[in-house]
Amino acid sequence: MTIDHAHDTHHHEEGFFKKYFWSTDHKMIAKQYLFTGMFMGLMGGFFAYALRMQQAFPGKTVPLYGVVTPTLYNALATNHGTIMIFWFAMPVLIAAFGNYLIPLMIGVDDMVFPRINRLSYQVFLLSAIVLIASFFVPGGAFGGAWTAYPPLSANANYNLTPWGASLWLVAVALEFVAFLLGGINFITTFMNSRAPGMKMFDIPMVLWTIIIASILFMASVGPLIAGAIMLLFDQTMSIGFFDPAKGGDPVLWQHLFWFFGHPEVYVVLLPAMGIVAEVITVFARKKLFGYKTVFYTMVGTGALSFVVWAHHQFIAGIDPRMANLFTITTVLISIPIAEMCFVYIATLYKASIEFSTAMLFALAFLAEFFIGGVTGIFLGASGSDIYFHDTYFVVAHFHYTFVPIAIIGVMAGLYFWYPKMFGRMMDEKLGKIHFWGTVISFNCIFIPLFYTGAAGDQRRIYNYQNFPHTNTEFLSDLRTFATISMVSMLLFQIPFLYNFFVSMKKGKVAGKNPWKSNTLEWVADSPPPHGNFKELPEVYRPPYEYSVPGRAQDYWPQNEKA
Amino acid sequence: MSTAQPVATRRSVTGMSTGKLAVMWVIGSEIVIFGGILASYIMFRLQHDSWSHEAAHTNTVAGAVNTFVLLTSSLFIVLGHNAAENKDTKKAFKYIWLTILGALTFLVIKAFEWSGEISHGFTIKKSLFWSFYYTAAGVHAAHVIVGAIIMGIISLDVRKNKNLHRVELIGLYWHFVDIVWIFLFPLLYIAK
Amino acid sequence: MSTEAHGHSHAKHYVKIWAILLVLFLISITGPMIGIRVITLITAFGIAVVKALMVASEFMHLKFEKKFVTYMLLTMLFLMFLFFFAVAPDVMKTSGQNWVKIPMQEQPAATKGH
Amino acid sequence: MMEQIITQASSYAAQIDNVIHLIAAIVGVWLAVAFYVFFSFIFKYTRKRHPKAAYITGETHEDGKWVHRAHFVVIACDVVILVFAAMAWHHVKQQLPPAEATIRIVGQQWAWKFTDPGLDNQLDTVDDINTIDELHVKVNTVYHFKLEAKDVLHSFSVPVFRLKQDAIPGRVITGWFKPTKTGEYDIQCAEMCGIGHGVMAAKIVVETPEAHAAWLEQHKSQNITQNIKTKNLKKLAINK
Repeated sequence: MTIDHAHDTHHHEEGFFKKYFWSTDHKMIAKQYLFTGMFMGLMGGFFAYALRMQQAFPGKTVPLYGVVTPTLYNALATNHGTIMIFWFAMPVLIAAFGNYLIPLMIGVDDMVFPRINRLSYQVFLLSAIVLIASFFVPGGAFGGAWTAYPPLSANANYNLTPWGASLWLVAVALEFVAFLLGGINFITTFMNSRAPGMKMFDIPMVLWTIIIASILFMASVGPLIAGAIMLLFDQTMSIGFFDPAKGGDPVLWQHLFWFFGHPEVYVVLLPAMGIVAEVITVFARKKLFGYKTVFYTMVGTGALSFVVWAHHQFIAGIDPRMANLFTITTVLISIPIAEMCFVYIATLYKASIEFSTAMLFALAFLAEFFIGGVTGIFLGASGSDIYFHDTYFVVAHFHYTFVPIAIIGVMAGLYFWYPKMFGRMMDEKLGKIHFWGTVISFNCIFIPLFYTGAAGDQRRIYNYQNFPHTNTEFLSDLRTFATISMVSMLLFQIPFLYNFFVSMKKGKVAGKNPWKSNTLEWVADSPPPHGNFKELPEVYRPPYEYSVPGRAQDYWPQNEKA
Repeated sequence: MSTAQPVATRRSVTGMSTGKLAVMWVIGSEIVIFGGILASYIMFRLQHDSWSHEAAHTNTVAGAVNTFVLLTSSLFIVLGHNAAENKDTKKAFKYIWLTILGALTFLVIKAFEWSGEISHGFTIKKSLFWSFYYTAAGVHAAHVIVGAIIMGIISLDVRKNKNLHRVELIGLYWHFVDIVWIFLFPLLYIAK
Repeated sequence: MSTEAHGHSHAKHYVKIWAILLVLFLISITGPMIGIRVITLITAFGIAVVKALMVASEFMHLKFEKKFVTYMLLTMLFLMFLFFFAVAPDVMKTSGQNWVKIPMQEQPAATKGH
Repeated sequence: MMEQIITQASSYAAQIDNVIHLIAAIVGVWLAVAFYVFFSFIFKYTRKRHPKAAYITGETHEDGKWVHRAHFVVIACDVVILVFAAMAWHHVKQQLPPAEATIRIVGQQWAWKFTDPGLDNQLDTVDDINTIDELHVKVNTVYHFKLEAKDVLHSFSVPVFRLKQDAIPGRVITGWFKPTKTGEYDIQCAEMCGIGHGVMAAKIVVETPEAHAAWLEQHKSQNITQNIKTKNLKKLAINK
């Protein structure tokens, strides 16, 4: 499934299998994660397509899919969410960019544990296979929402997908194991193997974000692994951990899940913020505004993300007094996020912006994320969440955060590091088409859904005609418009995929440092050979020394002495 | 594919060996996993006073002996690590295998204990206490098994006088498994 | 590579620690036999905490390791206490503001070919 | 603004809408400011118009002043939002005004079962009236509801009342509402509860006291306890 592409010629030749499937080179493992993540992302996108077609044209046969029955609708919604977060956003944002950039940007030849790194991808691939297998088992794929709330997820009499539910859970647990293995590898390499001279504040922001994300993931996934074990016992041996009849408590699972759930969304947000920081500083030719402020804000966001989780459960039966506590912490976490946005805007002040495709995506990330962050306040404030909870307003909010993170931010990173990964430049014209097509379509999908959500559209309803108040002409027109924009957004990914695969062979050859950037990965060749650097670089200055007064060039690579 | 260790492993910016740093993070992630199970158990345990009657059926003697066995195996592995540090590979090898013996003793005692309880009808489905009892002790036993297997693999290298630093790494993991049991024992057996 | 002194005196130190842990263990066994609940709690759990700290600082050398390791492990532990005290009001109590738990009758067991 | 999107038919609907309006206003201002500054920088400092970028570390007190001042204003706005949100939350979810009538709502896989106290206004008496997927209430009367679920999680949601409360098996959750507008409105399930989640549509009929009394009279004898599962599979079949 890995597509053949430019292979590094000048190092001793390995067999095809050894090089592409059994490699311990961090760059190859990064590409494996990237391609698997993109493949699963397309599958998740296809599920969203079928899901939205059923909403816009209820009951009709969906081209390329067939009739969406209530069971299939739930399975589509559940697995769209699960795949997009666990098998698209995390692998691409943390594993692919992390694996590729950490060794290169700290000036070292590979991760500290290459074989564990390979093992983490293999466990991840196994988890993807187990999840796909869960679609073809008797009873079909699991349909109890990606949050898998028991008793629905725990008792096959209720979810009617006995095999699907357990396989889904095993797949998610395997994915956690893969990211624990990967995370430990990232953190240890980051802490111990930095280039000589690279002090704490000389590290590029994208690495800090990926490491903080890995630590957040590791510290928050534990209780959910315990919860997954308990839920698996409930499913397979009908134990009563979450069954009130046997003394268990369904609310315990909600807490176990969301204690992980909310740090998880910051686990995917922070790397995207880091990628955008790199891209913006390079194409604005300007120092990142307040590196220390951004660093402490990221750490603050990470720490606060552990005390906000119950805002997902305001009306889910927790004690109302707890909601007061969590609404305060939730609205408080908007401060560090707001700080990050201010700092990124301040970086553009007196800049000299070049609108390359990567920069366009980075700027679009900021613009879209403002809306995503701002609509979160409606849901963080307990008063307004009473109405908005589990409506399409919530869906529109978290797509305004997830799509900028997992699609727009990732595209900024791909267009930016593609020359380094494949040695050739991507075509800018196709990039601009892909950019405008994606961003405009994306807004046309979710702005209407904010409205339908406010009008009372509940989540995961497979046919709104059953509810008189949401069966109005205007609302179904909005849903149809959103679906058409979604189809157009999917179609606009074709120029990207064409550009991505064709440029590997036909793109303009990129030198070592096409964007004239400072960080260490641009010191190595494009694509870097095994072992990355001829001699490992040393670091003499922070990463964002652009447009330093009194210098001829407007950039100053970290490894240059003078 | 050069089998030589990457340069990355030879650097130690934090002043700590990479292996030990990694094992510390593994222990960190294990704390939150066991923490999740035990926190849930304690919540239910404090809610139901009736559970102390059910806990009365647990075999405290077996639990106590197992605590002693794990404690002693913890001593053996730290003596093994001490021997490995003094490059005394023969003694290190001996202590590793004494630790593995301790692990096996622990598992044998647990097997007898569980089969006794199950034969008396206290299965995992009997009540929520027993579900937590088998889940918590089961996950811990799984960690004992994994630890013993890794110790066996490391002992092969130790005999060939290679990778002696790994004895300390598996020792750290083993002490953590012992600490978890130190808390599991009173929680499951004693709180009557 | 570790900072403390080499040589055999070290092995004796560990055996001494082991002996102390054994004594503490015996106390934590006999304590609960007395049957008074508060003594049981102190001996069983108090000593368990002391033993855990000793194993961590002595056997795991946390005393000599870099400080950030201990801080990291304590942070993970703190997260578990945070989780416990935030979730206990819902799971542990049988009633709260405007809600009360009610006994449920047995649901039909999950009948499926697993 | 929310009034135009969806009618307000309960006593606290206006309060919740006002919290939404307050947040929308504050957040709208911030969004406008952010976008204005953001786009003005993008258009002013392009490579053509401003070829040489400045070198601003952002570490000095002078640079930080801009960000920190905005920082404190955000904190102030947050506090205002928190106060109003907490007041709405307290009013709707925490305190219960004295009930003039109490109903029982049971959510189960794929239907809502309502128990009206009947003429004696006492629950669990012989004259209670059970209805499925149709709840009749008197206008301008404070109702307490005892919400529970029989099998999985459900969520009793009446959008026009701005009322939403999850039903959890093993718990009885008490809430209240006071209808202020007569009419027929939707009841939806707002928590994934299996394949029939989409068909759990029910109707709440807000009537004048006289109409309600007539309805009570008419339903006195009939006690609808028909098997819910069969009824719903028919509904599902239609929509499959």
